[in-house]
Amino acid sequence: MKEPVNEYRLEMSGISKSFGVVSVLKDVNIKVKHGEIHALLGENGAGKSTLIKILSGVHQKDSGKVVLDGAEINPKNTHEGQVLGINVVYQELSLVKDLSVAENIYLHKLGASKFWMNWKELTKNAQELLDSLGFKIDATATVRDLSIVQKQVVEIAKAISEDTKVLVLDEPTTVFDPTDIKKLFNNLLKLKEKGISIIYISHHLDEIFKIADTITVLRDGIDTGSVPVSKTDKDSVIHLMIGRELKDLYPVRDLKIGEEPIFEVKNLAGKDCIVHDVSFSVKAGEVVGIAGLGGSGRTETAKLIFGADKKKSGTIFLEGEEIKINSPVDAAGYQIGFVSEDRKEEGVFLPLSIRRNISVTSFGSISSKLGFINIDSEYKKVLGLIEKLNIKTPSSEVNVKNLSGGNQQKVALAKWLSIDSKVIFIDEPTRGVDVGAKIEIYKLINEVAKKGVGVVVISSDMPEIMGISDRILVMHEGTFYGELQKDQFSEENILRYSIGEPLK
Amino acid sequence: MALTLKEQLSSPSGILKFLVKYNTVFIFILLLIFSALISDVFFTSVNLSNLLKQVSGIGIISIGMLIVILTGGIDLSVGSMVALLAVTFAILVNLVVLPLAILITIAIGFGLGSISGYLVAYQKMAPFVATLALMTIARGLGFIYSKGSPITFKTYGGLYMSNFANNSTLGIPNIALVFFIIVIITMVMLRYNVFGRLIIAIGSNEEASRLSGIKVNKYKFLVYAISGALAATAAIIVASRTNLGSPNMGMAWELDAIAAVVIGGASLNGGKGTAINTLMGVLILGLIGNILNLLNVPSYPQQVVKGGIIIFAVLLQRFESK
Amino acid sequence: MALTLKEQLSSPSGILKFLVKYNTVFIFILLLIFSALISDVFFTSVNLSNLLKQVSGIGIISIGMLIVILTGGIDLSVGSMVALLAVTFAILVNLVVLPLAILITIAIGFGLGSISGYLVAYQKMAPFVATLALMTIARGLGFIYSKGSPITFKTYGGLYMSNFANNSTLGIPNIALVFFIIVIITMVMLRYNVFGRLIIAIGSNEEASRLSGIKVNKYKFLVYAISGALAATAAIIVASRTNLGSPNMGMAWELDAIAAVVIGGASLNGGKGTAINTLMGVLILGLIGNILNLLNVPSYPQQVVKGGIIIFAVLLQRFESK
Amino acid sequence: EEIKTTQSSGNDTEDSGEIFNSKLDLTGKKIGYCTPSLNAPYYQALLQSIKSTTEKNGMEFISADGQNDINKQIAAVEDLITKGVDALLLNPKDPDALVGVTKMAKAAGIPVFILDSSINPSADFVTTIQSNNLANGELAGEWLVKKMGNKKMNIALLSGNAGNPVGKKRKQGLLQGITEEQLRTQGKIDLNIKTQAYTEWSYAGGLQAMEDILVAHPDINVVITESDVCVLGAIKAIKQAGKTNDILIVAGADGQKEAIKYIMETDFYGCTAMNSPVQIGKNAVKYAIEYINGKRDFDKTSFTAPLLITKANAAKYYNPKALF
Ligand SMILES: Nc1ncnc2c1ncn2[C@@H]1O[C@H](COP(=O)(O)OP(=O)(O)OP(=O)(O)O)[C@@H](O)[C@H]1O
Ligand SMILES: Nc1ncnc2c1ncn2[C@@H]1O[C@H](COP(=O)(O)OP(=O)(O)OP(=O)(O)O)[C@@H](O)[C@H]1O
Ligand SMILES: O[C@@H]1[C@H](O)[C@H](O)CO[C@H]1O
Ligand SMILES: [Mg+2]
Ligand SMILES: [Mg+2]
Repeated sequence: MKEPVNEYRLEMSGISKSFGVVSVLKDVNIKVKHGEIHALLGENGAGKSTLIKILSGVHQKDSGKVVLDGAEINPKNTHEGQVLGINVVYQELSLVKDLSVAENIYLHKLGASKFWMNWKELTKNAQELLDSLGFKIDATATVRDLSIVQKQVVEIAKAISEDTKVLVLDEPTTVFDPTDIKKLFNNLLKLKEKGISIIYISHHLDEIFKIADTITVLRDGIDTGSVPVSKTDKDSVIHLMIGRELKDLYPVRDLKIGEEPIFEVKNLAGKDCIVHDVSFSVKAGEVVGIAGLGGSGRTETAKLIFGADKKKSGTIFLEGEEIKINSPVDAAGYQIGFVSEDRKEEGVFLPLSIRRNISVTSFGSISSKLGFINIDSEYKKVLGLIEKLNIKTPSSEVNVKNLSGGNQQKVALAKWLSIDSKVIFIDEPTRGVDVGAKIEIYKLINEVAKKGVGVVVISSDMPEIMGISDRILVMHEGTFYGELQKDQFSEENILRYSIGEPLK
Repeated sequence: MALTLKEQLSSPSGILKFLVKYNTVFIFILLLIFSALISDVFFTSVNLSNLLKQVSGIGIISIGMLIVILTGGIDLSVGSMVALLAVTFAILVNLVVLPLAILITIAIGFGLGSISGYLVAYQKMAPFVATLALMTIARGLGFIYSKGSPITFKTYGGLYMSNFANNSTLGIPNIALVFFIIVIITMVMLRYNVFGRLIIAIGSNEEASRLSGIKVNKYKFLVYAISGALAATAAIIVASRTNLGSPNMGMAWELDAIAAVVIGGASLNGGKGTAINTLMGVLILGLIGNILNLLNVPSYPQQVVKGGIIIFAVLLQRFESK
Repeated sequence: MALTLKEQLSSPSGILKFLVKYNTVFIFILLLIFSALISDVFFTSVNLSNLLKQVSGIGIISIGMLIVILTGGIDLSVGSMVALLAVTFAILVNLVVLPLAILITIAIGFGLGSISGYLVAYQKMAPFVATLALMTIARGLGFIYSKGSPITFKTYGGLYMSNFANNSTLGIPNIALVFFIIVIITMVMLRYNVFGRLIIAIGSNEEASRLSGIKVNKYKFLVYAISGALAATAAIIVASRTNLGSPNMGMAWELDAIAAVVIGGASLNGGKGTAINTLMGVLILGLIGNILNLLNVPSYPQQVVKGGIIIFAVLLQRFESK
Repeated sequence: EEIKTTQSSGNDTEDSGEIFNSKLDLTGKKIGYCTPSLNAPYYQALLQSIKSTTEKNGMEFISADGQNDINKQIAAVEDLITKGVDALLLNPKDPDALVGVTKMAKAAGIPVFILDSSINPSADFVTTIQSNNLANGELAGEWLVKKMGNKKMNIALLSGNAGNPVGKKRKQGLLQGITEEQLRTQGKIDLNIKTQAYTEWSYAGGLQAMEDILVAHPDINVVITESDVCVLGAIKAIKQAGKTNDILIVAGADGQKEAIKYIMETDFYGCTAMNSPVQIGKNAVKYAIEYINGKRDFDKTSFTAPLLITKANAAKYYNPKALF
């Protein structure tokens, strides 16, 4: 490796940015060395993604300076950023669904390339790249047909397909299970060895302490300085982020769980998916966790139950009586709720305001017989939830697409957690949510359970699922391989069941 | 923290937002002023009342088109429906008492719209194809039932409707009042009624709506049925204005209606659009035709100028919303 | 790995995929067989060659429509463009040598399409409005240049074109050959050419395409320009078939073209659609008209039946793709 | 060019069939008719007349519709030829564009009769059967000048659709009638057409056009038109403006029953000229039968007689039950 001329590969200094009257970044500084993994942390809405987008050319800064390898740069668009060697995996998936995996990976090259497609070479290179990452994805598949995990992998492959100087990953692991995360980290370490500078954004502090060299914390658009990972610990980072100590991340589960199952599924199987022989029950007030590896069928199980996908067989009981669910409408009619893991496509209404998003599931309580909405009640309810979930926004009328990722997730949750349900399925409840807000969400889940609701939480986040569940079901290849009681909770046990092995 | 509507309006950025949201209103006012300046007869009450009468029919179907477009669909059948339903109304008005004739016509409109709605919502047909098929079918039926000739109103009920359609109340043509009432109901519905909220939600993210337990199919079905009922209302109005129902009515009106909705800033992808802006779109299109007629622009160049003004108006709108 | 057609067909799930992807082909074959059974003159070479001649003009603009729709746009101007460009070609063929007349006509088509392209790509106008404006303008210009009357071919060049347009090569009408060549070029382009892949990318996710450094505006501009050039080609063909250019040509063809593309399974949201399926859409629509004429169905009921068959064909397609 | 004229009989009866002499047995013979569109009552009436006459005479009737599109009409004729007919009656949407298919018909051994509209003389056809649009227009124009005398005329012209050749002929006729009569009786031409508007041959189109005209040109006192249909809707606007006493309507065609009724009952609808679809249809079938029977010496044009309908003779041509 050639000895670098400048100490820092990248220096961003005095960066400020406002959207209209909202000031998002104020005089932010960050410096990244060659071959460094630099963690960028902060609460939801602190300005992390915005800073990255300025670096890559999506947004233009209002003031400040960006220096790459000693030369000032000003990318006007992401293409210019790419040419300069800045590649980003954005927080929101942005793939072209009607093209193949291979084309997506090399999309930026297609734009610049000659006349004819070289399908053979394109596919070969893409497949080699994907294989080298250790994920099993067919490069000729159409992106539309991939799972969300696979899509995320394609995003990562896309970013490293080019020779890159600075690689930015904005919350790349929110849909990953522990094995996927391990694979990703191995890849990042390889890139680091090659001297590539990596900026890594995540709300999983464990990850950060595993992989990062340096940490920069943003708070309300102001940077609080950078520290080497070795010189700090989790608690002080949290303190920097939210300005206070965090005692217990997971609320104490001291509530009474009902005797009888409120909800029961027997021998469920899906028509066009891997789910088969799924049986389980949830008691009133119980929080049941579903763990498993990516692609094991957790999401599909929830969707089957909710009526979003077609069942092949299976019976469902609610409060002891058999019910038929053929569509989400039926499910909602039985007061069953479902929060999707894919908030952009299935969770929120991006072009609509926060108020209109949240109200969608709860018109019953705020409207008259003829469907006229009591706007005062609506505001009251929505403002209450914004406050309770600490959604960072200037008003309830802001369109959800202008919220930060974590705040969008809170909106998706608010929609379901605010109404009276009997059972609720939450798929990856805290995707992209900061530690502070996670607590609020866990509290809310707890409160909901306290009301006698049966809660089913699907999560790839090990500490999370162990922290909030009363019982964990572990999925393996489309069916539950085993069940863990509270005293059996451990990462090892979950992983063993996940890969289809008995406990030691 | 969150502001109420009033607070939002009173802040400077609130006014800006208001301007952006209703910029079509300003384009319309601009065109209005311009028209008044270049033609001395434009701003006479007779002409303004003519203008209102001329746009009411298309205006009413544009509102139906708006709610269909809000769900992300499209209804190409409305023009032909106007023809078929005008014929239907003319037949009925000569057969049964007026209120019944009106009722049955609107019911038939609702029923025909339901067919499109059924095909789109429950058979998952592309709205363009389903309503195109219905467009052909409705026009064909119109010709069949009328035997190709206009059917004239012959009864007292017909006479009553014809008087109603050509007279004014408080200076505003009655049929324009009907149109305005429909606009106001739609405005209220889209803002304050669950139905309106849900169709906007469906148009902005159908999958999320489905997973929110919204009866997506039911609402998609309903908007086409309502569009059909509004086409019936428009048909009654245009038939009454000419005293007859002809299978040639409403030719290509679907295009005008879509244009009005889109000029009113709605997105054909759904989820975006307001009744007031659609009203403006309707008035802008009507005004362009009217002023060119008043200025005696010959027909061939008139089409060219009309296209030019549409482009100009929409560019202006873009400029304002920047 | 990309499989060849043969490989795809040799695996059972491959066959299923193929069936789903090209289900429009099967609908067409079904209609073909059905038509041959109920009319004894249908499967005569004269009739088949008529059918091909009848659809070639609309077919060519449908291909232009397809590539516009793939980007998520729409081009309402094509019908009027055919009129204006047929007039243009008739004027030119009487003025300059034939190759030059063809070249200039296509160039003008490209230029007019560029105006829509410019408005959509660079001025961010809604495609529906921009091309609607151009539709009006083009029709108006057609009337102005022709003074409202058809312009007849008078020169040897015109005669040559007229012969070309009405004759066949190897049993296939020449103009159908032109159409087929355009279909094949488009097929190849959409699969093996960078331009083709990029317009699919844009229609599928415009924002993501932009973020990947694709010159989105350039490609959006280009598809409208190409659609214009194809409208010119269609205009030359239909003018040559009739020996004249008339401003009344191509009335409402835009609707037929969109219908053909959508019946061919394309999505109006962009990103989805193939040339072969569009070809099928064109043939299906043409065949319906042809067989109804042959079966002596009177005109009014014919429209009703036509609508019914469209619904039926599309439902069948849905059924197959399940 | 020789012109043959038959007497107009008007739109007398609903059932317009009439049996013609034929030496040959006509059963099994097919008459094909291609209409440019069916979007006008006139075309519908014409089709019905041909149909009932054909069937009355024991033949089979086949029709095809050009759907108001030159290319679709060509397709429709091609399909008729494919089906095989013994005579093809063609109402061409365009005088030049349909020339090709007449040749195609000839090659298939099918005689072509042009009706209602005209076709380029280079086409292969037996004869053209139509009303004399030019002469009819002239009669109406003359009548107008006679009626108005020296009074200053401010004229609005309501046309059908842009580029329609039949409309153009009638307009020429009207203007010729006016100017000729002025020259003859006043020795000068005072032609003051203040505006023209297209109505798309529709009631609603006429209504809207007239509303705008009355605003822009309040001094209009004469409306001339290419067809009754263009002005029937406009009357609403005139009534609405309270100008029925100030405006005189003169139509160059068609003798539609609603128009005749106005002529009988009011003073503002001055006259119209007979363009009887019933008569044209009957004649067309009659010529086709003659052709089938071996007659070949047809005149190139067979006009129905020019005929002006005014208050004086309106009652004679009024039939409330007529299709048109
Ligand atoms: N296009 C925009 N218009 C208006 N405000 C915006 C826009 N984009 C971001 N914001 C606001 O800027 C702030 C910072 O957002 P950003 O996405 O950078 O946060 P983040 O730190 O990445 O948060 P998260 O952890 O939730 O992803 C938020 O308050 C957000 O609402
Ligand atoms: N990482 C992966 N590797 C391979 N296949 C996968 C992967 N992720 C998803 N799949 C596919 O998705 C299907 C199950 O997806 P589902 O979304 O239900 O799983 P999950 O357990 O919820 O995982 P996650 O939501 O983390 O993707 C499987 O049939 C599998 O083909
Ligand atoms: O005279 C007729 C009618 O007026 C019709 O409406 C248009 O075409 C003409 O031939
Ligand atoms: Mg972010
Ligand atoms: Mg999942």
